[in-house]
Amino acid sequence: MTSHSQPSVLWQRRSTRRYNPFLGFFSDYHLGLFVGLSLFYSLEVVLGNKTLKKMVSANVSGDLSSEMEVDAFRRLFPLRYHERFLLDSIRPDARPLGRARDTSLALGAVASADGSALAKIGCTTMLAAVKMEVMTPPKESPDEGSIAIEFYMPPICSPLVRPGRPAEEAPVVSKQLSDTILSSGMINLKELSLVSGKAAWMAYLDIYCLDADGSLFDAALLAAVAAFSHLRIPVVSLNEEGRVVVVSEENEEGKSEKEPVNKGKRKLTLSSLPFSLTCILHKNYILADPTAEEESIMETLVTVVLDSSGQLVSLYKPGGPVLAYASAVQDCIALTRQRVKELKSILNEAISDMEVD
Amino acid sequence: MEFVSPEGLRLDGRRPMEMRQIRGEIGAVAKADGSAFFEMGNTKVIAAVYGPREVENRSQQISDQALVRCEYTMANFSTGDRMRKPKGDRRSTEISLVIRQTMEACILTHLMPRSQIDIFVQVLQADGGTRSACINAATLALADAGIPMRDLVTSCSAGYLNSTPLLDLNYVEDSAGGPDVTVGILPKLDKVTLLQMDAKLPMDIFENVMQLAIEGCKAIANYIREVLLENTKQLEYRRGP
Amino acid sequence: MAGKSAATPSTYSPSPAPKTKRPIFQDVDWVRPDGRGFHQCRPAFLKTGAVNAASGSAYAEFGNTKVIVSVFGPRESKKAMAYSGTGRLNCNVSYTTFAMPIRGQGSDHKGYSSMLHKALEGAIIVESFPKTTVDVFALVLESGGSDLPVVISCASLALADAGIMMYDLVASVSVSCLGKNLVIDPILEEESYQDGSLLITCMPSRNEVTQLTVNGEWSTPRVHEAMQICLEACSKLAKIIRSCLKETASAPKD
Amino acid sequence: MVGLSVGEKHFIQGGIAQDLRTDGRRRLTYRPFNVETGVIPQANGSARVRLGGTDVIASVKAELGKPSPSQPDKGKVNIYVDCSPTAAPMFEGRGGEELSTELSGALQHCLLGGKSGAGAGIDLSSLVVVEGKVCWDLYIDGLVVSSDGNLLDALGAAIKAALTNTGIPKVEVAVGASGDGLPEVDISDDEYLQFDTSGVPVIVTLTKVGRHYIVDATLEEESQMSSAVSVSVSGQGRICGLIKRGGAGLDPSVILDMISVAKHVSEQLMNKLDSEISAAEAFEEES
Repeated sequence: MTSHSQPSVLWQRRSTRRYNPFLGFFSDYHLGLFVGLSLFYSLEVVLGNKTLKKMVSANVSGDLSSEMEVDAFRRLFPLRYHERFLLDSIRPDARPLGRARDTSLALGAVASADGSALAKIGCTTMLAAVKMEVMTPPKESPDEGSIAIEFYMPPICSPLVRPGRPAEEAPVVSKQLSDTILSSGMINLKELSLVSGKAAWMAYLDIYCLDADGSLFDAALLAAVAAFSHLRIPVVSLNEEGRVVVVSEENEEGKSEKEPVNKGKRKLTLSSLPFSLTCILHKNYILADPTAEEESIMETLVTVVLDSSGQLVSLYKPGGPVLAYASAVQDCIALTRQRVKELKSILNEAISDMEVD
Repeated sequence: MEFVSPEGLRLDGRRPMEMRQIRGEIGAVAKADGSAFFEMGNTKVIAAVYGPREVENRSQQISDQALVRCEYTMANFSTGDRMRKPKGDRRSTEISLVIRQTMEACILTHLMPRSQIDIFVQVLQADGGTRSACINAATLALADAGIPMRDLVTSCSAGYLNSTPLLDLNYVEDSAGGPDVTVGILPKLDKVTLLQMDAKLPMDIFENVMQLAIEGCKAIANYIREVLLENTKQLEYRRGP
Repeated sequence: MAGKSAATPSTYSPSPAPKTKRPIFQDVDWVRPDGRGFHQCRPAFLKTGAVNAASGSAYAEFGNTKVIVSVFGPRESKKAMAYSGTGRLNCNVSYTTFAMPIRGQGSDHKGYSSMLHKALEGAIIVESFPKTTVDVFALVLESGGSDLPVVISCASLALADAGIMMYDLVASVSVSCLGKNLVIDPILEEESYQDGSLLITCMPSRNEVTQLTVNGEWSTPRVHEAMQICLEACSKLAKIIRSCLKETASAPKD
Repeated sequence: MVGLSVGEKHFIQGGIAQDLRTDGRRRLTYRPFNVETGVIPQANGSARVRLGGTDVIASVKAELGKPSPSQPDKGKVNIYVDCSPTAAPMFEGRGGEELSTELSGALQHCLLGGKSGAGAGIDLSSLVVVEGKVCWDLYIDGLVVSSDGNLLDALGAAIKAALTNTGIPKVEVAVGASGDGLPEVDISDDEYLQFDTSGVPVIVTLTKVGRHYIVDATLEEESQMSSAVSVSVSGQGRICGLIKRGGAGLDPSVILDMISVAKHVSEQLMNKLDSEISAAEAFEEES
C-alpha cells in the first residue's frame, strides 16, 4: 500500500483558502477579541481606579473598598460597577451606549441541511439550519406549506444550562421567533406548496445557541433570516407510490422521465426581512445589544423588530422595573433603525461572499 | 363466556374451590438479607428484603419506628405481550403501596427505630393474582431476613363468575371483569389486614366469596409455615450438632 | 395504503432511502468516496476557545464531522451527591436535529455520553478537584462519520483549554472493516456498510489505551493490525492537538 | 455498593497475586454454573443462568414487524437488560437505569456484530418472512435478579441458552397478496423453527486487579479492579466484539495478551455451556 510509505499527510492542516464558514469565523473572532480586550483592559484600569477613589471618598462600603481589587469590586457590586461606566457614557467592553457588538455572518455552515447560517454578535453565537420535509397540507389551506421553528439552548452554550433541564429562556425565544417570522410575512407560505392539496413543504428551522452572551433573540433572528436566504430547495418529483422524492442531480438524469415538480422554484422570494435590536433601559440610559452580564444586572429589556423597509414588526418589553416612556421607546426604535441598516449590509455581504465561492 | 363448565370445571381444569399449585422457596438472591421465590400456578415472583439498615435519606427517618419501603416491578417479559411501559407506572405504584401497608402492619417496627427495611418484589411472570403472590413472597423473605413480625401475612384472591365463587383467579378469569376480592390475613391472630374489591356484589355473596378467599389464605399459611420449618431444619442441620 | 396509517409521522424526508445494493467495497483496488487512501485520515481542523461562556472549549472539524465541546467547572456538584474526596466527571453528547441526513436521527446515540465518560476518566487527574464536578458537554453540529472519536479528541482539547489536569492528551481514532480492507477514519457512508469497527482511545505519550471497542467479526491478527494503524494515527492526532494548544498559548496574551 | 475494609482489600488482592482467590478458585477458573431453560413459558424461549451468587434470566419474544428499509433482507434483534431492585437496593426506581443501559449496549455490541450484519451471532436473514415487507423482530430481555459480579458473561450465556430454547412459529405467506400492502400471513401453531445457535459467541470478561487478571470476578473482586476487558468469542475462535471497561489505561500489548487468554478461556466456557444447555433442554423435555 503506497499510502504507508509516502510522507504521511495524515491530519494535515486544512488549507485556509477553501471556503469554510467556521474557519473564517474563528479567526475573525480571535482578532476581534484581542483588539477588544486590550482596549477594555486599559480602560478598566483607568476607570476602575477612578471608581475606587470615588468609592473611598463617598465612603459607601467603608474599609472594605480601600483594598478591593477591580475584579472583586465588579463581582461584589456589579450594579455600581456598571453605573460608574455609564456616567462616562461608556460600557465595560469599551462600547458607547448605543453601539451593538461586532457582528458576523457565515452562510452554509452545515452541509447536511438545505440552508444554514452561523451568526455571531459579540460572543453570542447562533447556528440556524433549515431542513425541508414533505407533508400533506391541511384541508383549510391546501396550497400552503408550513414552517416549524424551534430554538435550542444545548448545555454547551452556557454554564446555567444542564443536560436534561432545558433552559427557561429557550421556549420563550422559540415562541418570539416563530411569532416574528410568521407575522413579518417574510415568507409566502404559498411558495412552499408542491402539489395543491397533496404535498407541500414543511420547513423545519432549528436554531442552536452555541454560545450565550446576551441578546439571544437578536442573534437567533439574524441567523434564522440568513438561513432562509441561503436555503436551496431540493428538486423533487413524484414517484409511483405518490411520495415525493429528490431528483439526484448527476447520474439519474437520463433514466428518470419524471418531471420535477418544482423546477425553477429553488429559492424562496423573501420580502421584508425582519431584523431586531434589544436594548436595556436603566435609569435614563439606553444600552443597545446588552451582554449576558448586563442583562443579569439591569432587568428592563426592550426588543424592537423592524423589517427591512423600516416598518415596525413587533416590540417586546417583558416587564422589568423601569417604565418605558414613549420617548425611550422612540429612542430604541431609532437605534434599531440604524442597526437594521448595519445588519442588512452584513447579510448582503455574506450572500455575495457565498456566491463568489 | 363460560368460565365454569357444566361439569363444574374451570378453564384450566380446576374445581371452583381449588387453588393453583403453589411453591415457595427461600433464598433466591444471594446478596439480600432475606429473599424468597413464590409461585402460584404460572404467576412467579421473587421478593428480596434488605435491612434493617441505616436510613438512606435522613429526612425520612422515623425516630420511634422502622421505615418500611416497598417497590413492585414487573419484568418486560412477564406479560403475554411484551411490556413497553416504563418503570413506576400507576398500577405498580398502587401495588407497591398496598404491599408496603400490608407488610408494615405486621412488622414490629417499634423494635427497630431509626432504621429502614426495603422490600423489593419482582414479577417474573404474571398470570393473575400478582399482588397476592407478592405478599406471600414478601412474608417468606421477611421471615428469612429474621425481621420480627406479629404473625405471617398471607394473601389470596377469590372471584365470582357464572354465579359461582372461584378461588385464586388466573389472568383470564381476572380480566373477565367480574368481582375480584383480594384478602390478606394474619392467620394465627385470625385477623384480616387487607381487603380489596372493585365491583358490585350482594352482601351475602360477598361474605361467601370473602370466606373462600380467607380459606385460601389459611391454606397458603399452612404451606408457608411448612416451608419455613423445613428451612429452619436445613439451617439447623447445616450448623451441625 | 400503508404509508397513510396513523403511526407514520406527518412529514417525511424526500431524500431517497439509502441504496440497498452494497458498493464494491470488497475489492482491494477500490477508491474511497472522498478519494483518500485506506490509511489516510481526513484533514483535521481544531481550535480552542469556541465558546466564551465555558471554562474551556474546542471546535473540531474532520471532513463533514463538526463538533463543539464545552467544559464547565470544576464547579459545585449537584446537591444530592455525597461528599467525595475525588472530583467527578460528567459527560453529555447531543446531536443537533440537522446533524444527520434525515432530520431527528441523532437520538440513537444515547450510549455516546457514557462512552465519552469512559474514554476520558482514565486520563483526568480527578484528585486535583475534590468535591467538585467537571462537566464535559459535546454538541455534534454535523455528523459526517467517526463522530465519537472526533468528540473524544475534541473533548480532550477542551479539557486542556479549561486547565483541567490530565495525565496526557487523549486521542481517539476508529477504523472500519469493509470486506478485506481496513479503512481509517471512516465517513458516514463507509460506516453504514461496515462489517466491523474498532475504536481506540489512547494517551499516546504514555502508550496507554483508555478505551477500546471492537464490533463485528475479527481474527486476532486483524485486531492487531487495526490497533497498530489506530495507535499510529492517534499519536499523529495528539501532535496536532498539542500544536493547537501551543498556538493558543503562544498567541499574544492580553 | 461494596464496603470493604483495608484488610479485606489486601486479602483479595494478595489472593489474586498468589493465584488462590478468596473462594478457593484460581485466576482463570469460573464459578460453578447452572442453566435452566424454559423458565418463562409465555416467551418463545427463555433461560435462567446462575453463576455463583449471580442469577439472571433471559427471555426471547418474537413479534412480526417490518424490516428496516436499509436492510430489507434481515430481521431485527433488540436486546434490553433490566436490573431488578431485588439484586441491590441501589437499583430502586431509576437507579438501575445506568447499569441497564451499559449492559444492554455491551450485549448488543458483543452479540449483534457489525452494521452490515457480519459477525452476528444470529443469522438475521433467517428471520425474514417476506423480503422488505415482513420479518420477525426478536426482543431479547435480560433481567438481573441477583448480582454477585460478572453480569455480562452471565447475561451472554443466558441469552445463548434462551436462543437455543427459542422456537419461532412457522409462517405461511398467503399467495396473491396485493403489491404494496402488507401481505397476509398465517402463523402456524404447531410447527416451530429452531435457531442454530452454535455461532452465538460467549463473552469472557477479564478483570485486571493489580498486575494480574482474573475471570468471573465476584462483586468484591470487581470493586478492586483497575480495568476490565470483555471479549466475545465465537465458536471458531474469532473475536466478535470487545469492550474495555474501567478507567485505568492499558498498554496495547497487555490488551493483546488479554485477548489471547480470553480466547483460550472461551473454548472451555463454550464447551461447558453447550453441555449445560443441552442437559437443561433434555431435562425440560422430560418434565
